[in-house]
Amino acid sequence: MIRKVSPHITQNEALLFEMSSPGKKGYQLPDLDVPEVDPGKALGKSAVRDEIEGFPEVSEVEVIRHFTRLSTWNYAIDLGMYPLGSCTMKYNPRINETVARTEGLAWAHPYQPEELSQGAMEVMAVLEAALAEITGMDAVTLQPAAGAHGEFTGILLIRAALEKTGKPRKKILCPDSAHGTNPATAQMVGYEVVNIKSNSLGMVDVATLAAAVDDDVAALMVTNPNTVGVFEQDIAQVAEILHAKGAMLYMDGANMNALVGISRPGDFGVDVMHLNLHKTFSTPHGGGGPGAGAVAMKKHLEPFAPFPRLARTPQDAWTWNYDRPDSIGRVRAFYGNFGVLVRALAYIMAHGGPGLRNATLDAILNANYIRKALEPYYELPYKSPCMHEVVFSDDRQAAKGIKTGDIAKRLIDYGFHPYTVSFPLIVHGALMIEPTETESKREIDLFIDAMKSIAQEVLDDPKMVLDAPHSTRCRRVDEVSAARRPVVRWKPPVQQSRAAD
Amino acid sequence: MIRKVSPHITQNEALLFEMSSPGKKGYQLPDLDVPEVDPGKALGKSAVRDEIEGFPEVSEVEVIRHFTRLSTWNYAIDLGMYPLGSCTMKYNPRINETVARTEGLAWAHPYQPEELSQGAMEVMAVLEAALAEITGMDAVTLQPAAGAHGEFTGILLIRAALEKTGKPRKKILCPDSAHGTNPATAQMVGYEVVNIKSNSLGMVDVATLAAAVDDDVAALMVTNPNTVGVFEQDIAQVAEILHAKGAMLYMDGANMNALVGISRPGDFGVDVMHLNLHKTFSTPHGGGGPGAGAVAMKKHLEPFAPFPRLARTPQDAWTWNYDRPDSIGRVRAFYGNFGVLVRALAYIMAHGGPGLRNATLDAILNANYIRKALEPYYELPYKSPCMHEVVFSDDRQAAKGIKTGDIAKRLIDYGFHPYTVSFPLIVHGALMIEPTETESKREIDLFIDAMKSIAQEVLDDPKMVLDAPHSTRCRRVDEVSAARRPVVRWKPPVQQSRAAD
Amino acid sequence: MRYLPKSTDERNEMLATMGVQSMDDLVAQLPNAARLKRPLDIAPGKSEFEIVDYFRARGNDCATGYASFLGAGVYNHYRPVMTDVIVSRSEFLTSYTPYQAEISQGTLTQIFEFQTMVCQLTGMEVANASMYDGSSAVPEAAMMAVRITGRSKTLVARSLHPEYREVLTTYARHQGMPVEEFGYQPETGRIDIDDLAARIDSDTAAVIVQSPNFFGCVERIQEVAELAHRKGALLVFAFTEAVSLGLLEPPSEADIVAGELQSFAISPSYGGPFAGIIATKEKFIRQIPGRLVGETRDANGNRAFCLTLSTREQHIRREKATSNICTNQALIALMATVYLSVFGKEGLRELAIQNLSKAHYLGDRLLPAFSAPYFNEFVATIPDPAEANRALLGRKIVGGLDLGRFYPELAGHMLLCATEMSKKTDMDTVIDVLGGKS
Amino acid sequence: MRYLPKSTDERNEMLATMGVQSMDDLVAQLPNAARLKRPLDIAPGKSEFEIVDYFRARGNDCATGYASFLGAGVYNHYRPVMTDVIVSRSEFLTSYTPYQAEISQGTLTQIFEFQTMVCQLTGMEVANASMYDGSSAVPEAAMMAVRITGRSKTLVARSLHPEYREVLTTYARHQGMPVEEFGYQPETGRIDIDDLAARIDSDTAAVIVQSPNFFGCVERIQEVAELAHRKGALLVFAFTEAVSLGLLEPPSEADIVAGELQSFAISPSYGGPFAGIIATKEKFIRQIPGRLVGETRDANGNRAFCLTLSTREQHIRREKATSNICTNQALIALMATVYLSVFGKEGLRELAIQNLSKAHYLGDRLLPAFSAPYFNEFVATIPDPAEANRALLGRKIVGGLDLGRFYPELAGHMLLCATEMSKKTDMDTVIDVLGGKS
Ligand SMILES: Cc1ncc(COP(=O)(O)O)c(C=O)c1O
Ligand SMILES: Cc1ncc(COP(=O)(O)O)c(C=O)c1O
Repeated sequence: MIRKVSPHITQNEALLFEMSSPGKKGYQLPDLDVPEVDPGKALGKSAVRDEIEGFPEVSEVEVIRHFTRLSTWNYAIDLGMYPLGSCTMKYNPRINETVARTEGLAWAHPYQPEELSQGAMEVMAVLEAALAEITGMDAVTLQPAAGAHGEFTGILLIRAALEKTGKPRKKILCPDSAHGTNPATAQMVGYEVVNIKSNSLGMVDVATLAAAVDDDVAALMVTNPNTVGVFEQDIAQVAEILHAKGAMLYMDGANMNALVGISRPGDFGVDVMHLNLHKTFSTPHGGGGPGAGAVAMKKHLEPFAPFPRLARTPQDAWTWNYDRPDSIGRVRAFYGNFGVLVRALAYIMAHGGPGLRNATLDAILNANYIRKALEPYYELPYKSPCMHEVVFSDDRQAAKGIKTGDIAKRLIDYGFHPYTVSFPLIVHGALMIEPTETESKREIDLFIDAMKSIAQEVLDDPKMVLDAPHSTRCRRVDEVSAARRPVVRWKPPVQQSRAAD
Repeated sequence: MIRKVSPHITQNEALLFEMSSPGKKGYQLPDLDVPEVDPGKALGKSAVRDEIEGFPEVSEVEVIRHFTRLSTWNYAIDLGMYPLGSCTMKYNPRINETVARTEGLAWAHPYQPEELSQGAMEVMAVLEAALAEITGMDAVTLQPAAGAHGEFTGILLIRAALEKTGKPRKKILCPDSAHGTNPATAQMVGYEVVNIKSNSLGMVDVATLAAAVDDDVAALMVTNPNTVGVFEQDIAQVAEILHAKGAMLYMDGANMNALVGISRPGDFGVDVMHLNLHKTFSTPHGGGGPGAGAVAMKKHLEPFAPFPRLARTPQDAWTWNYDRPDSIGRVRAFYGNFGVLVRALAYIMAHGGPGLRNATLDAILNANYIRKALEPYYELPYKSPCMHEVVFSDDRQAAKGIKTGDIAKRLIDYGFHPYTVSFPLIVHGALMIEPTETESKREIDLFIDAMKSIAQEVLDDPKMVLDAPHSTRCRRVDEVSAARRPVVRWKPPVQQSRAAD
Repeated sequence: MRYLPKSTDERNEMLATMGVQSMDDLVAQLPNAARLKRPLDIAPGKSEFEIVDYFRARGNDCATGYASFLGAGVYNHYRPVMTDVIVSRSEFLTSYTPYQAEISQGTLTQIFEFQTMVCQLTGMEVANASMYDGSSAVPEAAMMAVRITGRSKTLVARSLHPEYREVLTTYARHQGMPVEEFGYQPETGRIDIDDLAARIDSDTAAVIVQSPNFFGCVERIQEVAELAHRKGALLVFAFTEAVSLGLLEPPSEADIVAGELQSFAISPSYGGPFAGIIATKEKFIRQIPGRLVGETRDANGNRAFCLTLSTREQHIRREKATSNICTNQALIALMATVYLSVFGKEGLRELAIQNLSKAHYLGDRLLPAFSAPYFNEFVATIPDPAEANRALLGRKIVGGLDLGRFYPELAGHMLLCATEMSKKTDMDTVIDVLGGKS
Repeated sequence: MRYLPKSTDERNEMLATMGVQSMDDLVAQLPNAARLKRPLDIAPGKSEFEIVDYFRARGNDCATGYASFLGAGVYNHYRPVMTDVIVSRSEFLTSYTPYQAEISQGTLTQIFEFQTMVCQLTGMEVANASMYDGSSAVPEAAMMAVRITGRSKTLVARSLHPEYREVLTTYARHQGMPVEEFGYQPETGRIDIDDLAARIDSDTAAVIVQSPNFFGCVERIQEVAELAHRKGALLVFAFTEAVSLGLLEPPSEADIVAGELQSFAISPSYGGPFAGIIATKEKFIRQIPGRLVGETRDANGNRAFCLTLSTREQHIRREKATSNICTNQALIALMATVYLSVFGKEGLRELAIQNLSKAHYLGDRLLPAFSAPYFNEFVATIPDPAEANRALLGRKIVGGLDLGRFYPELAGHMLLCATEMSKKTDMDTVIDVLGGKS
């Protein structure tokens, strides 16, 4: 029985372009207080464009209705559990949004004088210190814009340090369970990617690793807990093997929500890592960003960090230090996704040290509770104890012709966002479930019920699952034909097109 | 065919009390910076309460989900057309919300020194002047909290002025088309209510009125345009008849959206009137308030206005004048629903004089366009040209057993909020439709289609209409049994109740 | 214009369908005499940018950056971010009164929760969906008492908020409801129960007492209730500081509770909009004014909510209605509901204790003029309150209320309020300037 | 803690179901060496009130109440209220990347509109859903050009934003992509096309030109495009001031457009988050990095949208992906979409003309150092920019950018920007302080 949702009407809506009519306006500008300049005269006639063909012309009320209606077609954390594994879809506190809009911060121009930017710089400095403490690392750069950007920065740091010793090396090792951004990043830094097979526990196999590490290996990129939700038991030894050969250990910190307050990468041998502030630190995901990918590093990598770096003046004020001869350079303009950084610090302040630890424990509690409840119904490919997420496979259901993707779609009918589908790749037909700490027992119990119920449907009524979702305004979407002949922009219907005149 | 909405899932949700668990918290207070006082000691043991039984204990994430989920069960102007006659459900500009939260205004304490309140007082003064200009009246009080409160104030003014002449008189006349608040108000001011029958055009009948006005009549309360959407053609004569007998003309300004910029009550003989700022002037209705019921009056009533009144000091600053010996007194504490006043002024500033007039014309255009389109399908009881709203009756449909209330419920399935049902009382089975100016042609055409389609369904498939709505999360609600044995608060289930221990 | 979703083409198309020549022809029906023949004397429309600028400037003409120790019916409490988040949801902000239950269950469910929480806080059995504010809830409660008892007279404590008393006078004047005041004890600040006893008689419908009263003093409600009931009158309990309900014994002995919820996340906003409530005993439910939401079932048998007992209201009862009140404070009541959900059982108590502690820190050093226990407000003897307040303004502090304004007998006294927002450093400044012992 | 929706009872119940003794037992799996054995050295949790207070104080430590004439890649434009209203909708703010199309049509539809508007503005045929920012979009565009042409070299204008050039250097370093700069004409401020012609060769994959360039000068794109195409290279058109697209001829001759949308309702926010875009010709669609939304049908045959061509992305292609980009700037792109909807066709043009007019009011009185037409920024010759800016600060004005910081050859020059937000009175002050003719 579906207990969590009921069908209700939602408004249909055309595209903005389709509701446009010449002369409708959603704006008004103040009267010009200076003489109006003729664009043709100021810029030259040929430099001035004609009107923007097809561009929308709508009123303010149509704008608010348009986006409000569209919004009702989305699922969201504020509506319910969002157990996307690896994504840490936790509650996004609204205080984050409030403080990010603080006038002096939201309207700070990156080039305004440093003496008029001390507040913004202080926020960054405090956040850097907090993240260093949380990760057990020596220094942090806040410049990268997201996790993948952080990986890029981190691998650049490793390369720069190795180059400094005279040899950048050639290869980066990635476990076969790694997220796709890891190999893609390694490639962008000019490294060859070598995949390392995980062992039967889903972990890095020490022997396999030892065999793979040679003088050409720059680093191993490991995710810990890894993408099957398991803490790498041999992580200290892994680090030793690498370090012994002059290679480094990069940690993908996407799963840091399992560790904050209970374990620090800096203490188990990691040289450099990124954090996804939009995951672990609750800045909202926003339908796909903005994020921030802080990179934490050991002392030996700090000289290579992107410039500018925060520093203190003799007068004890903050200043930007551009004099960083060994720096890898900039990975983006200005100083980072500052607005996201403000949100992350607000989150850290709200929890405080002890609170952060409790959050981690609750995240682990939730994942293990789900694991326990669903183990009788879904195949658990790795039996190692899990941390903040649990990965099942669709083995049993696939036998009946139902894949993880079908179960995911059916979960929508039960009122939940699906888990992460088909990742990590080492689990065939993976169901990757990460509840996070911000789900109530009530919500989790409903999730478990839904998953059990679907398992039963697979046996009793497989078509119901195969054709899901049934209760959404839009039925299963054909992704295959979208890719076959991509239409990625609206065009005016041919009969109306001016081009056709 | 239903073109405007599609069914989609919406989250179910328990009551807050039902999701409570001891020790869950949605708050944190700063640490006390003074010694904590023992309540028993400070107040006496018996003055201190036990814990509040049954009071909710939930976390912040549950709070936001709770209210967000509930919100998705509501219809709203931001979702679509809301053609509630007499309610002027127009677009509520978001700038109103922004400016009402301006720090110095939102945090102004009503007793803070006048020299630190000049901005707030200026806002009120500017609004008073604008409303006086719009209504053609001499003075305005902003103290009343809503339309009915404004009526109360207005009738008190009339009574005070008449008492001043030595005779308060005994009766208030109300057309039978009047809104229920009119007679209810008259009663609260100690007047007997005499209902006046409207003529066949839906208007005040001059002869009937003349016959009814005697020395005991204090005033006529007229709505203009009246509740059938018709401008009272004889309004000037109506005023004359009253004035000739020493009685006054009160105007219910609920329908002022039909007049702003094109006709001023002060110019056609009205002595006093209220405005619903939450209708005509776009402050949001908020699910039932807050409103503001400014009262505009002619000079001769101004001495009786509620105190305090805004005045200028010799130093040209604003001051509150409490020295108003003839005042009716206060109708509420402080100065009025100030936050609503700010919003109304923002609206007036956005439109400006010319814009306000254009808005009125568009409102009239929309109503007449609908009238024209639906006249073939629904009975039009009054053929007089209409202003900003049109009233049909269910005569033709009632013949098939379908009432206005059923058509209204069916309209929900078509994606619209119903029109006003069964009001005004002089139209049997009324469908009172007020589109306002902020509906696009597209939206109105969809409404017309829906109404036509329902008219057809009444013929083809009456049960479909009778059982509507079909597509909402909650089917037709049983209002009769709700009233029979009213349950107006949640109580803990008996088996869990402490009282049962 | 940005609020008008039509192009000129569209207008013309519509006019053409209707066979009307021009927009101006639409108002041909207006009698010539009623026509405005000139443009309104209001400046042309302004951009958003200018409007924001204008109100910012007006805001800056008011007190910003001051600490304040004003209470007197309007309190500075922290507003959790959540409240504005929720009331800004279009679905709450831009909906009408929930007459159409099938598409208003959000608002209806929330009001049901609101009514429940008001009952839990006040110890009453039923509560309405809100009133304009506390000051108009009090006279509505008196009118209720008159209807219930069939008597006419109201006795009101002089320690009820002075502006509430003024509103009561206005409401009562033409309804054949004489209102009489009774005094307070000059030592304790509590009501003078002997004075009340002397005045109460067989025509007394209601006795109105506020607690904490205007001076911040906590009244002994049981005592008053006994006296009133002995004489067949109803006790109307009024409150202006709702946070006190988190700590003080609820007025369960009262017959009607009428109060103001401004303390629950509603900004002072120069005096409004706030939200009043009326709560009472189940047996009086049909006499309660304003909207009520009740639980019921939908056609599928599922729990649902709807407006109920509308036969009390003016739409149906017209001149025989319990009140003329119609639109009132739904969105503000929603703010309060969110606030109470955020604070919850423990939070409200902790909040109240913080208020108590802050006020007593200040009170202990300024010596209250009255001896009765107080919650977060108290009266201090200050020779020249106006002068003292001027001095405080110089320190960026808005001081207390000069009581001489409302109580000539209390000239030379100041009403001071401290809440969880009052910082010790500011209180120390007040103590310093007002010559308290630190 | 308020973000944790569990009571102790509930935790214990869950542990009991699992047969686990205590919360600490949950992490028994951690190797001893990896365990943190002390509490984090981070202060205990703070209340909302304190957090708001803290950031307010930090905000006050920054420039508030100043007029600013800084541009240089970050512009002060008015943010319509609507943008925050929309991005604050929970359904947009708290959703993930729209992988599950059936419950993400809101975001998907909006991105499709965004892509369309970017195409309309830039004259390109396809656009992606966003990039981190303009500075990282430019190297991604260069990488695209390298993939498309099979060549390796990038020629970049010295008048491209200096920090963008730095980012390009970082990205290019290890990808076998030599980057070479070409100059600008010291009189006009436009690119030195002869220098470009001299450097371009058969290994040149991309020529990168910004317009208006870092000095505010409008480039002659057609000319550069012809040169590049003649040599078989692609033209990458970069922009930092998106408002200019409302007025300037779109760069339809370019092959790839990479730019920054910060001007579209995105607050300066000390440099981010902003939103970059990449747009290009249809034929290059499979080389575009980042997310793309495409139109398709659902099982009922209705129009629907979904993420598409994900075979370009790292989830599937891993080390062979077009880029490693994953999470980027969806919500910021939504802001821009709302902004563009509000302004629309006429508004964007009027806005651009206001910018042009304001900048020319200032420029006409300060005499630009370069002769090329400019949009809303220009370079003025100011003997001692640092000194001049200090003087302006005293008048509550943040002046222009001292160009010597990035261009040693332009010491003694200042880059000044005026937008629709620049008030004439402030401009007059600038003119006065900088010794312009008024
Ligand atoms: C394990 C892992 N690594 C890296 C990333 C990339 O992070 P981002 O999306 O912030 O670039 C993700 C998130 O998608 C991830 O789950
Ligand atoms: C004609 C008429 N008069 C009076 C009122 C009462 O106004 P309010 O609800 O603001 O008290 C209304 C609105 O409901 C109305 O439509």
